[in-house]
Amino acid sequence: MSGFLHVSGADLACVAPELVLAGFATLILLLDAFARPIRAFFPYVTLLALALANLAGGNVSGLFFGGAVESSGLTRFIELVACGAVALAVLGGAASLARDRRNQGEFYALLLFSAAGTIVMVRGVDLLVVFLGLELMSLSLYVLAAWYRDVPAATEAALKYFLMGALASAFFLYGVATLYGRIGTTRLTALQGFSSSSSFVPFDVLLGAGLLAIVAALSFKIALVPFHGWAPDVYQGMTTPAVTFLSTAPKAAALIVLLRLLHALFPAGLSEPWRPLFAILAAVSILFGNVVALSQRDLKRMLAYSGIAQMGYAAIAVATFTRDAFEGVLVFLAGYLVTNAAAFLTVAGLSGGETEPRTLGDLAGLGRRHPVAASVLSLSMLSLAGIPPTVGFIGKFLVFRAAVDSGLVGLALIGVLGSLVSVGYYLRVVYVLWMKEPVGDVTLVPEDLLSGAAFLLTAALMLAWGLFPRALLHLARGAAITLSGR
Amino acid sequence: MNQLWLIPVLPLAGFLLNGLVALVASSVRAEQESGADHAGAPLPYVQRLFHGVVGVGSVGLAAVLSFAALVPYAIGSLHAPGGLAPIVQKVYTWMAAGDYTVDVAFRLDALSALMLSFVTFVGLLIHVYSVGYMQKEEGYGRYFSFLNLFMFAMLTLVLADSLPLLFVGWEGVGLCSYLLIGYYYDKDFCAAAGKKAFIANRLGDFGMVLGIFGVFALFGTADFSFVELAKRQALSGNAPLGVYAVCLLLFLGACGKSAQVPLYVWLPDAMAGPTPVSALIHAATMVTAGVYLVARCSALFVLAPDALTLVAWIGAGTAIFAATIGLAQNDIKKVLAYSTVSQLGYMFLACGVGAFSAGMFHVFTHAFFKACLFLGSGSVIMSMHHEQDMRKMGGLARRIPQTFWTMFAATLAIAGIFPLAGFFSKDMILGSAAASGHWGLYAVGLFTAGLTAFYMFRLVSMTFFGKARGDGHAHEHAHESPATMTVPLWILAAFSVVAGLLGVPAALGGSDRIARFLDASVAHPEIHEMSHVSELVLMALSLGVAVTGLVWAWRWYGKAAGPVEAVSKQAQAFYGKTGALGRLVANKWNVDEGIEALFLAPFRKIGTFLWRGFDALFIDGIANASAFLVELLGDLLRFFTTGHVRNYALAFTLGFAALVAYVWLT
Amino acid sequence: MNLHPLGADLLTTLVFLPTLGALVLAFLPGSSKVAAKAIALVTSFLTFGVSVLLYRAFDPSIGVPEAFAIDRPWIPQFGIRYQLGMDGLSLALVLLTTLLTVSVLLVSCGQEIERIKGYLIAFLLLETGMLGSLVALDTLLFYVFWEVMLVPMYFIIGVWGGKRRIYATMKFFLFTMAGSLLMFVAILFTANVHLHATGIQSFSLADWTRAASSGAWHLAPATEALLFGAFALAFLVKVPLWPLHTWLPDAHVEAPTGGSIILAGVLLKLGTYGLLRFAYPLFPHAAARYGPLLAVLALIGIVYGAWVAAAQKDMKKLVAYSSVSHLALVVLGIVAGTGAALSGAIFQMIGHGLTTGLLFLLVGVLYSRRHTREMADYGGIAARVPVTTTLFLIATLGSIGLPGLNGFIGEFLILGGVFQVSVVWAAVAATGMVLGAIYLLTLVQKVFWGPETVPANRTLTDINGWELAGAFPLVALIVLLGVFPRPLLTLVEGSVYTLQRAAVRVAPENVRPAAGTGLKRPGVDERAAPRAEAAR
Amino acid sequence: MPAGGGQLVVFGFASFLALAFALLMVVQKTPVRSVLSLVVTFFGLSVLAILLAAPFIAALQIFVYAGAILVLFLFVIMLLNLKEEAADKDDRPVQRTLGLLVALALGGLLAGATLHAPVPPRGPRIGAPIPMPDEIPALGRLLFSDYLFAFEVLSLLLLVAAVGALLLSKRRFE
Amino acid sequence: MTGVLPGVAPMAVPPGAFLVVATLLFAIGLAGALLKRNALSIFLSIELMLNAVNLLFLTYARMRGDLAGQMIVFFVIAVAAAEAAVGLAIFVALFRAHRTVDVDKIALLKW
Repeated sequence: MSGFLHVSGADLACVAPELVLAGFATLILLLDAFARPIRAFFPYVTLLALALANLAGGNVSGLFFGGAVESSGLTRFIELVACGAVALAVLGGAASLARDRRNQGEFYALLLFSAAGTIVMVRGVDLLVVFLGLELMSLSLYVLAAWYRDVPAATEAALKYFLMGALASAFFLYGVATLYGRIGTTRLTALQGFSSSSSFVPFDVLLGAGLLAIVAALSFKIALVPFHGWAPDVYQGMTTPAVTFLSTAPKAAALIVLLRLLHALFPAGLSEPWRPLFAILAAVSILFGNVVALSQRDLKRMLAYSGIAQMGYAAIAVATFTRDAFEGVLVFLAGYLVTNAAAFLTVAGLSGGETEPRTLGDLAGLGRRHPVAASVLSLSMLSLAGIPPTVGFIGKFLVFRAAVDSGLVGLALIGVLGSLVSVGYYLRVVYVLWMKEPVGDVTLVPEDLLSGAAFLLTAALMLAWGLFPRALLHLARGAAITLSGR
Repeated sequence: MNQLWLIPVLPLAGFLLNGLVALVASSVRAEQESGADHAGAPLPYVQRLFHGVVGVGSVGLAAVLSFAALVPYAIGSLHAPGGLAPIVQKVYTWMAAGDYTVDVAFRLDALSALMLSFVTFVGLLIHVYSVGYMQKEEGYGRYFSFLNLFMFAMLTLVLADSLPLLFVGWEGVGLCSYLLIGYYYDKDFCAAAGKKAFIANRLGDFGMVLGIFGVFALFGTADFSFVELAKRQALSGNAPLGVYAVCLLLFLGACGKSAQVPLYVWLPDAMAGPTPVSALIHAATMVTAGVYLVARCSALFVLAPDALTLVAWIGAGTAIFAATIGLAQNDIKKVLAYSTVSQLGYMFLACGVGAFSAGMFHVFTHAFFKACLFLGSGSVIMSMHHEQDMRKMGGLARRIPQTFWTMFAATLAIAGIFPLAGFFSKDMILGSAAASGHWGLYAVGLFTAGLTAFYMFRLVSMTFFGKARGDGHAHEHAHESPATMTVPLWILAAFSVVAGLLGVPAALGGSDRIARFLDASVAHPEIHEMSHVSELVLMALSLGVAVTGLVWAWRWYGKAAGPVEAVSKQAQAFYGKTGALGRLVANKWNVDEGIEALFLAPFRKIGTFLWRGFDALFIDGIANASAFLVELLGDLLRFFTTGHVRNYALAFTLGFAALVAYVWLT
Repeated sequence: MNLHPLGADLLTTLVFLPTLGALVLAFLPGSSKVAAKAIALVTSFLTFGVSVLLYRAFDPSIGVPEAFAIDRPWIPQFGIRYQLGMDGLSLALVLLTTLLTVSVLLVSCGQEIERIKGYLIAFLLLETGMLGSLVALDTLLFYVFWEVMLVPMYFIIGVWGGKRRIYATMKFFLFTMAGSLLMFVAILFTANVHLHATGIQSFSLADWTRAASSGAWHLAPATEALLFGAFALAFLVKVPLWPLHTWLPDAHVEAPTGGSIILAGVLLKLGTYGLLRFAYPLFPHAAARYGPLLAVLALIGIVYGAWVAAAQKDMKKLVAYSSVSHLALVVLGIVAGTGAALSGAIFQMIGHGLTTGLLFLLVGVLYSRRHTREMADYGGIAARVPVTTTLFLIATLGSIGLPGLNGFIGEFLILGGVFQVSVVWAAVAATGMVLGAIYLLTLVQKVFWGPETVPANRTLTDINGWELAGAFPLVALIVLLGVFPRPLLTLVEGSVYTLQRAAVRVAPENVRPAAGTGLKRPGVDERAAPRAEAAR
Repeated sequence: MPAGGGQLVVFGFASFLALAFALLMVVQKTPVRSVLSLVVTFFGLSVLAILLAAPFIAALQIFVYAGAILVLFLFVIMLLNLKEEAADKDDRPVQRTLGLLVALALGGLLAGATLHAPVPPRGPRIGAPIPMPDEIPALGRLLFSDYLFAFEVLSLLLLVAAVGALLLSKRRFE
Repeated sequence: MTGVLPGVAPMAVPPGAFLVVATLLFAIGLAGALLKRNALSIFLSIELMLNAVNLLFLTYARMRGDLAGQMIVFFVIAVAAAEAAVGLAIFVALFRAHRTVDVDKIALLKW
């Protein structure tokens, strides 16, 4: 119990990244209100904010604010992921937003807030803080979903995302309440104590239901079958730069929180009903996502379903629940961030603005006109398919390896089967890019400096992490240790 | 002469030289003719000269070398008791892997010396003959390069010291016959005939290869030292069954190469090639390789008597079978072809009864008179402006006397008239057949001798006697061939007269040199000697049969006169006398048709079925179907995303409920 | 053990030189075709040069792939190493690969190809993939290269292919992927087994083989069978063994000339290479138990492939099916496992690469002029294209195993080796000789001989300089290897001996004192002989 | 605060009120009525809150929920002048039945589970003990010590909400 | 769950009763969320669910004599307010774009 209104410098250092992000977000809001002409610079301001946030992070470690939040390898990881996601979203999206005259400051502010929320979510050791982070992240995203609020599709996406999100929040809270009632605390650290301590609560149905309520809520964020319904619609209706963020960082955060909670409850590893349960979730998501993605022609919907499948792979790690698995899934998530962002870069650049759907056909012959963009997109498709030497392969390798090592060979086989199916639609994109004659003249918005940088950055990361994964693995191992306590 | 390898390599060099020049020339010509019609104009004189010189020269040198090698050896071994030891020269190790080590080594012993002698000699003559015969051909250079390649392969075959190396020559000659039969590649039937020849040979080689491995397995080596091992019955683990199998497999190879039933079918078609080729490859040398192989492995064959008997009967069967077909052919070269098949049958008959030296002797004599006959027929055909149908000939004796006389001599020789070459060799075969107590084989052989005499004299009569038939024009311009062709004819004719004297039997006061000479290198199972009297009786008998054949043919065809119809009426008469059998014979017993119907057609049908049916429908069916099903599943499942947020909420809740239920129930 | 003063990184150079070239091409400004071709050619020649250097420096007495070894940590967290090395087997295939790439690039210089820059880049990357998988000794590294190969080939077929190229390339990709993904799981599983058995986390082939041959893994027969199955499947799809072969004809027919050459010349061989390098040494018991099954499939494949080939009307399809038949023979040799059979199998891998590569090259020459592969559209063109005809004939004869050409050596040794194991197998396999003659000679007859029926062929032009330059080395080798096969045989005998030793415990009768194969050389004996004795 | 028996009565009445009007809210077709019936439910809830020794929360319940949020709802409903839901029958029988079933099932299951669950052990206590009758100072202290960070995050949350609401309800872009 | 934890002031009404009421309210809210067609009504139902959860928190807090529960409820109410603001704004925008807030009529994005 920390003192009244007592905040130490360490406390601030711990949450410095959030402070920086929130501060800059507010700054941008003010600038947008009073110095509209400099809108063109908001992307750069945002990037600056992200850079500073990263510099500010990771200087202290341990529990702060009276044990409500922590700073650790894990938070370091999510800081990088969240900021990276925003960065890529901004880099890739600035041009198209400017073209549509939708580059108001709020966009960047909300992205930054959302990133802050994402970080808080993982930083929170108290489930209440986690919930608040979750809400901060979600609220911003609800608004961003309706960014093109005059476009019916956008508002519909916002509606669906919002209603489902609210429902999920209710379930989340129900779960927290139950945990609180049965165990008496909302602190993960304290939970960790409970199962070992003499006052062990027999894991009755109520507690199980409570935990499951939280699992359901988080699975909704992660978009695992059957909690995935919103994803395709929202991806399709939401403005692409925002999707770039939505499809990566929040999922990562939710997954990490899930792992933390489970590890707090089952430090000795998942017990009987839980492991198969997550295995089933993973398997269903992998198969459903891949199979349905196969029948999609709208790029963003396809990517949504592919995302569902990808998160299924990540869920394998939840079922495996060893340190290697944690490590693997973190690498997988980092890779997924870069790869997915790379995919959305081109999609965002496609002409037609947010009012038109982006279909596979729009890519026809892009390989001739924009070889760089097409190459990067192809690369990201290969990475998503898990073909070496891309980071996608490394991620899958680590996850599968962990699964096989802990005897989940069947799950690995299902995953493999899924990737075989996935090759079908990932390569279809490549085929359209390079081997199909263009129908209309679909072009990208002029590749400005930012998006060019984004293309090169993502490509470089996909390959570099695929060829020399040591650094990434090091980061992930640091985070995994926080997660598994070992 | 300690450089045996030079003998085959010289023609090889010739082949490379001729081949490259011919290739360059033809590609230049192709450039010029691009788009235009393809005019088969003869080559410029200089190039022709080059090819001729290189072609003939290389073979000539090889011949000189080989005689320089074999004459001393022959004389030496005739005087040395038990003959000289074979000369073996290793050049380099060809391949060595696992238990298989094969050297490139050449061997000169009685057997190969005998072969060498007539292969190089006849080969040289035919090269010379070709210079004249092919001069108007566009493919002159190609022709000579192939011919040289053939000489290389044949000499390798003869001189090889191991079965694998022999197999190199074996397949090499097969290739050359393929190429040379298909020499007129722009004619469909030539190309087809060449392919047929190669494939039939391959069928034999299938057995040959396995046989070679069998020898490896039996003796641990496949160079001809295994013959000695076999003589000493030094099998690694006495395996009679293995021996039978190996013998039969090797004999299968021999059948393919030497056109024995049932693999003989390719030889008649092989006549599609230029006539000198038929003479050299398909009469004198290559086709006798099978006999050579059996003789070479005789020590092995005698370990499997039953196998030998089979060989004998196959030979006899082929002999009479082919002879019957020969009776009714009207294409002059076809007659000779079938006669060749029949004569080869004789040779195997000889081997089969254990008289390997007799078989080789017949190979030797046959080379001369059959080569002579073919070259003669070539001369006839050329004078008739490429007319091969005997029904359109007749009365050519006066037009082309040299050709006539040489061919007439050869005919008598092959018919086995005393004292020409054929008489002695054939008599030696029949004699040993009788001596070995195979009276059935003897009878067949005897009857075949009669048939031979008949169809050969039929050929001569229809071609040279009587009045000219067909269009007079051809006859007006029928003229004798140039010296490059007639000289070889005369030489060969001479040899067909005297070659037999090498093997005058003791009964006639001779000393049967050939047998003694070969004894060194072929096995000779115990055949109890017959009394000279009975030998003489048998000779008289066979002579009588031959003469009968001649007379008969003369009675039917000798006075053949008048236009084509008359003769064809005579042919009809022949059929009338022989009835349906005759027609069947004239149709070559419908063997080709049978093969087509029984094997080739089903082969093609099944192949197509496997492709369109099994591959395309079944395997790809499964693959494509599964892909399609997954797509379909996707198209169905996507409708779970109804677009109605309430459904999503419901799914969410149901999912939650399901999870709870799962945890509750477990 | 690094044998030679030549830098330890020679292999790295070998593998990544083509990538370097590809990068240079990729960033080459402008669209100067000449410059692109020049760069690609130079790169491939340099790579070939490196491989020749390796050959010169190689000591054939080495039976295990440790020549020019490189061993560095790659992902140390999981014991994955950047481990390269060579033995005769891989060296032979490396030489083949670099040579064929040179030919392909030469040919492509002589023909009109659109978007040639990408074409060249794809081939260079492909070369890296192939070389990498040939020298990689860490199973995961191998898998990486193995998969990397797929992508450029996917593009080559998909972008520069024929009418049904998309179907073909997807089929190729999915068939191969299906196999290799299973292998991927198997690799992970094996690594886990190794970890539990030895406590060492390693993907290194050397460690695995040692453990496997010392029986340290204590695998249950069923498990070993499954693992072997997964590995074998991945490789047999690539080979391809009946009934997994149906992707090959499509891929071949649709692929551009260069693609077909590389596909038939190298990619298929990687399947058999994988069998020899991984599947057999790692799971000898299962290999021995299921050998007969493989043999039966191989025998079916030999006859079946040839038989279907005889029914083809499309030149490329015919050659493709002939590959099915020939590779099945190679697999049979591997299964037989005797010294001769193995040497023959390896020899045949090289030989088939040369002959079939040449065949596809020449078909490509015709195709580039007439844009049809139907035999019926040709006929009687021998007089128009004498040189092409001659080369084609040589390739054909080499392919049907005419003595004196390379095809015979491989066939002869394989059949001989198989004969020692089972006469029946040998007999059935030998029918391939006959059938081969049937369909290939039919091909020659229909295309080059007979009367000139199609008027369009009257303007057919003969093979041009570039193409000839690409074809010549192949022809030369076809003849040379036929007449002097020893260098190649000695190059691989060390590997062969090792392979036999790996199989000794399973089938002792398969190993006889290799007569006169020069294995008495101390280099091998000191390492091999004692164990071989112990095994008996 | 009434004694034990009285408490029971109050509890019964309040909870009945809450449940009944909650049901009413669900079955109501007109949004306005739904909102109003929810107001009643909230009053009931605040009474229960008082019974649970949380008068401050009870007050909040009235002020924030009934007072602010629901009024906001009403305002929006008026703004969009939503009549009662379209007269046509609900065209989604599956959704209806399944939804009803799963809601009932879950309700029953969870309620049952709650009843059967044993009283948990004390376990760790994170907050301060509840001082009765006046807990507000304690709450305040807690809010600005342990929950300080949460409080800050909450402020951000409200800022975002404000910005978002402003943004979304603006008609034009500039 | 009947009764409070040891060392906590006893309750006249067994906490179990409160919990059941809360759970039922949660279920009712859920039913509303699933059955209503008007976006606002759905959101309204969800608000009810939140309140049910609040009641749970309060009850548990009382059972344990632990103030944290009430603290959490305080936050939840605030969050609910924030959500309401954003949500209603979204509905307004939605209505402007679609002229309806009937979720069954809004399905441009599907499959």
